[in-house]
Amino acid sequence: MLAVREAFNASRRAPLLSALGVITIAFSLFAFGLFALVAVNIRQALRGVEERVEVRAFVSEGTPAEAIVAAMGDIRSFPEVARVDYVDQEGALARARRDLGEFNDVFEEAMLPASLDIHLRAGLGNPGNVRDVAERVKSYQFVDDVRYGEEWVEKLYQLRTLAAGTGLGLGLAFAAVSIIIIGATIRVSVLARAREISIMRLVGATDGFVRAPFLIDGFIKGIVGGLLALLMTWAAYRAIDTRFLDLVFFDPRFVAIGILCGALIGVLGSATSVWSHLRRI
Amino acid sequence: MLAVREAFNASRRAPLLSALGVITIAFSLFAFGLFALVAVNIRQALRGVEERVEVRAFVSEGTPAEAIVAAMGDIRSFPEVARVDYVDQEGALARARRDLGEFNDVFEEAMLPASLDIHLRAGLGNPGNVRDVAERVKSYQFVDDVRYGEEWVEKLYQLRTLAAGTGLGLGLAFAAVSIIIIGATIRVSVLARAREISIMRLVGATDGFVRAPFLIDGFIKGIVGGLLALLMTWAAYRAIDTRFLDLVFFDPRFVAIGILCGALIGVLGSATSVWSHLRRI
Amino acid sequence: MIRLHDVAKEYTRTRVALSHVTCQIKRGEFVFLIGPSGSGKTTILRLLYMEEKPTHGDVWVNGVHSASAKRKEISQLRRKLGIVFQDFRLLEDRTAEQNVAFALEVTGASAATIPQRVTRVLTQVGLASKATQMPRQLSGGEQQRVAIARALVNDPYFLLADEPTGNLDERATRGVFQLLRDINASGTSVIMATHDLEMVRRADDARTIELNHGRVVFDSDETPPPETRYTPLLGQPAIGGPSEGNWPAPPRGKR
Amino acid sequence: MIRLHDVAKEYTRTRVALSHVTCQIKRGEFVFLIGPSGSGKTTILRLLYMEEKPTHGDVWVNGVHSASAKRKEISQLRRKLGIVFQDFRLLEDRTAEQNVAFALEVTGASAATIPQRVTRVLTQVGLASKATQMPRQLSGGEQQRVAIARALVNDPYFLLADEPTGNLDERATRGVFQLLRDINASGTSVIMATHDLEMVRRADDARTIELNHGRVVFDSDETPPPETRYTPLLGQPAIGGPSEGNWPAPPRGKR
Ligand SMILES: Nc1ncnc2c1ncn2[C@@H]1O[C@H](COP(=O)(O)OP(=O)(O)OP(=O)(O)O)[C@@H](O)[C@H]1O
Ligand SMILES: Nc1ncnc2c1ncn2[C@@H]1O[C@H](COP(=O)(O)OP(=O)(O)OP(=O)(O)O)[C@@H](O)[C@H]1O
Ligand SMILES: [Mg+2]
Ligand SMILES: [Mg+2]
Repeated sequence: MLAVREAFNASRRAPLLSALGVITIAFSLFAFGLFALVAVNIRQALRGVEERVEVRAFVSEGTPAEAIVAAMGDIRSFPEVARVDYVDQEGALARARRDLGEFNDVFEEAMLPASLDIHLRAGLGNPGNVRDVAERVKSYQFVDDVRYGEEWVEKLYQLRTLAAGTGLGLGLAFAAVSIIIIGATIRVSVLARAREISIMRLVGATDGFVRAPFLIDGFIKGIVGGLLALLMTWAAYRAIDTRFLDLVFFDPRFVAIGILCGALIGVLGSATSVWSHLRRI
Repeated sequence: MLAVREAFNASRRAPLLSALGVITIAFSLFAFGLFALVAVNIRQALRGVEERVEVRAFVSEGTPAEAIVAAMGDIRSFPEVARVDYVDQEGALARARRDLGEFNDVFEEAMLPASLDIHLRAGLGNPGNVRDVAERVKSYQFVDDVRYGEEWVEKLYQLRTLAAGTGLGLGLAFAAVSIIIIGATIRVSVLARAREISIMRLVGATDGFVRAPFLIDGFIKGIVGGLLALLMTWAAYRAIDTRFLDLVFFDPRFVAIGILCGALIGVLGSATSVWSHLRRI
Repeated sequence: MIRLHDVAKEYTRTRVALSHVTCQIKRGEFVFLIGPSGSGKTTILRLLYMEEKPTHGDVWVNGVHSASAKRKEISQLRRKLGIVFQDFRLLEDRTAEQNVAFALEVTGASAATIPQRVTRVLTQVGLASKATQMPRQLSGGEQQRVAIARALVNDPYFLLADEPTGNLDERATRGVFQLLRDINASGTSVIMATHDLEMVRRADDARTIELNHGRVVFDSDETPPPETRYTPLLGQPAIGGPSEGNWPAPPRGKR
Repeated sequence: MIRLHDVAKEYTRTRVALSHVTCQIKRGEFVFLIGPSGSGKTTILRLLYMEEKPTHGDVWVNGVHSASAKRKEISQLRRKLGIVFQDFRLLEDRTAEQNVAFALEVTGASAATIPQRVTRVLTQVGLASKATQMPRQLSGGEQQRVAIARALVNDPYFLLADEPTGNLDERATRGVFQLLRDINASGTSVIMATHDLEMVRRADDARTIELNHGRVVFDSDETPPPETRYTPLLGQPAIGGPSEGNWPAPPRGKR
């Protein structure tokens, strides 16, 4: 009770320092949030692309329907395979027209072959698996040719790995910088109150009594900073999302964890700063 | 001289606050730099796409070469037009195969028409111009049809506008936040030295005498912060660039301006803080 | 009970603030600590409230031993002390009454009784009308009296007062002195560092310890005084006496 | 030349620190400012070095007029003053000698002569051996002497000293007083607020101005004293006189 009152008093007495602390936490988490948002959306986009990793087996003209149905059953039972679709000649033509608008006219004369389109399970679309499935499908007699964009799959996989790695690296760097700044901010606010703290100790205040208001203060600032960062990140998301890109936002659990991180940063920053200061007086 | 010595002394006496100031400037400019890097590269990418905005006029079979050459001369003189290429039937087939790898086989049977590919000047590829050029080209007798991906051009243009707007908005927001943080940091360091400043005034120091070390201090911190930010941005660029994306970095003039901005932020932040503080004592 | 045994305090190798100080102060005593500027008076008091530890020797205060005291114990000890600092050390961002109340809050005193105890002690030092002013809105003497009030408010076992009347006029000085006598009469030990030799001469029943260059050169409780060849300050006329060089020599450090 | 004309200073509506103060101090005078704690001595000095402006009336110091002085002029003025603050106001992050040197640096004194002038004045106050210590490594009296040295170092036209001997023992007090007499003899006006009535009584050739509740109640240069019905402090026995209530009444504010 007394400590909470003291915490509020301290903030009221040094509004500027308090604001600086909150802004720093908010800003750091915001920068972090923006990058997380980009990362989440790249992952989302890659997942969309990855879902489209498919092996297309062209079927000879005149293959009996039973053979194809049987093969589809077989293929469906491969552990890596999520779905198998049969696309007949008209379907192929329609799709070609849709995909390649500019060359619309070209396809009227052409007869595209029918195909089996095999979608792999999300997460199992790595190059090895794809090649594997392609080999096995090729062994069917009625399959003329198998296409799966060899290099493209390799590239995509590489991209995903690198994106994840880079994202993690950048994220950690940002987190580290945030914690340095926040630590320094709190350190400064402790130093600004160093005289007060030493006087408190001299008239008999225990370390706990001195520390409590700082911890509560840090906690409140962390929460407020976290909420501000959430607000800013959400505003940025809204600004981009509705206009021209389809983005996903964090799910609520992630948001809650983010705000708790803010609180944790606030409390830990305060605790270590006050702690190390008290050790020295 | 005295002021420079004082500036260094002040930093030495409060190493933590100084480090905080430098880190804040560096961090802010780094965040700014990252976004600028993304913006520059999006712009670069869009420029690549924009360069591909072309109007394709399909030429009737059997048109005499002189008519085509004359028309090309005409079209080249349109103010919006950058380049006109003639693509004959074999060229069209080769291009189609290259662009549409998966449908390789399809084109063997098809005969693609020859065309005039008209590239517009960079910056003049807006939907109105494109439509205009298309209309004019259509009036040649030997032109069967004109394609220019109506909706696609519109979309691209919209995208560019929105990307530029959003980038500018985000950039300004970041700059504002940076300046707030930097201002607050310097404000804190002035407050931390408030007693010293008031004593200096009391023993006869003029405002200028008190202010000079702060300004020099701010300038140095700004430069150092700017250099650090450049280093971090460059590291981020290298980390991404070599691995899997072809990025462009800022050109040297932009870098110089960035560092000067750091110095300016440092000096202005110091000046305003000290100024407003001196007004009040 | 306060006990110092062969205490030395060196701030740095060459800055010897105290050496070979041995003495004992019983509960209920009234002790003056005198000596020229820089002789170590403040240093002795800082050892007693354990802001500093001796570089040699031992200090016991109310059962707490300097060498083994934990931070918690030191806090507990200080709550039983009343301290008037030479430079006041008021909390700059609190009013006079909040400063005094703070010394009660840290002891966990019941919140209900605090305001009335604070008001009583501020009235005793003549500052009731300035209770809500901030330290920097008070004159030097007023700040000093807030510091005195803070030291008195928790009815301490020991009162350590470092030059508590340096910024007070004669009438206020008499008032503070009377207050210290009163609190001493009710059982509190008072240890007061002062330059006001008039006051010391007047209170002839009090014990006087004189320091010079960090050594005890006179203790009215001991006969003969530790360094018999030194002419104690108290023996000299107050002012206008023979001028034997205006300034004390710098303390001799171990070289 | 210092001239105050009908000066009043109200910190807030109800806190009247000075009222109706009129006086004039000529070049070369030695003036004691006395009066009980909170009577306005520091406030008068703050008006003279223009840290505060009067809420009513006018102050002229060395040609600078309180009502129209620009910041630059105030800085210029302060370089010609030597000020000893009641709370010392030393720069915490500089050594004793750097503190003293700073007062010379702001005047643009040639860098070559500074060290030697600083050493001389520190020797005068008996602190040559502590020149490189930080303020918080000095005893109260030593800090006070650094403050005095800083005020003396630039050979000021006027020396404003607020209780410059409050933390000094009698011998050091005599030393400082002698220094002030010497500098006064060389032409500097000295205005010294003090509680040390012994010193005032001893220097019977100096002028004495006594304040009470913010008014001038006695001025040894004027006869009869402005408020004739007041018994001046100087007339009373120094200590042990009849106890007419220990504390001065709080100043009457306008309600
Ligand atoms: N933190 C410190 N570091 C180095 N030397 C110090 C420190 N504190 C005090 N001293 C030195 O120790 C000596 C004794 O100081 P102390 O404060 O005990 O004197 P004092 O008797 O209280 O003097 P005064 O009457 O002037 O207050 C002085 O010479 C002083 O310079
Ligand atoms: N900044 C301020 N705000 C409000 N009141 C103030 C302020 N400064 C001083 N006072 C009041 O003005 C009165 C005169 O103060 P001043 O400091 O001039 O007294 P003084 O004569 O120097 O006393 P002392 O001998 O105790 O130093 C005091 O009652 C004080 O409380
Ligand atoms: Mg002392
Ligand atoms: Mg005063």
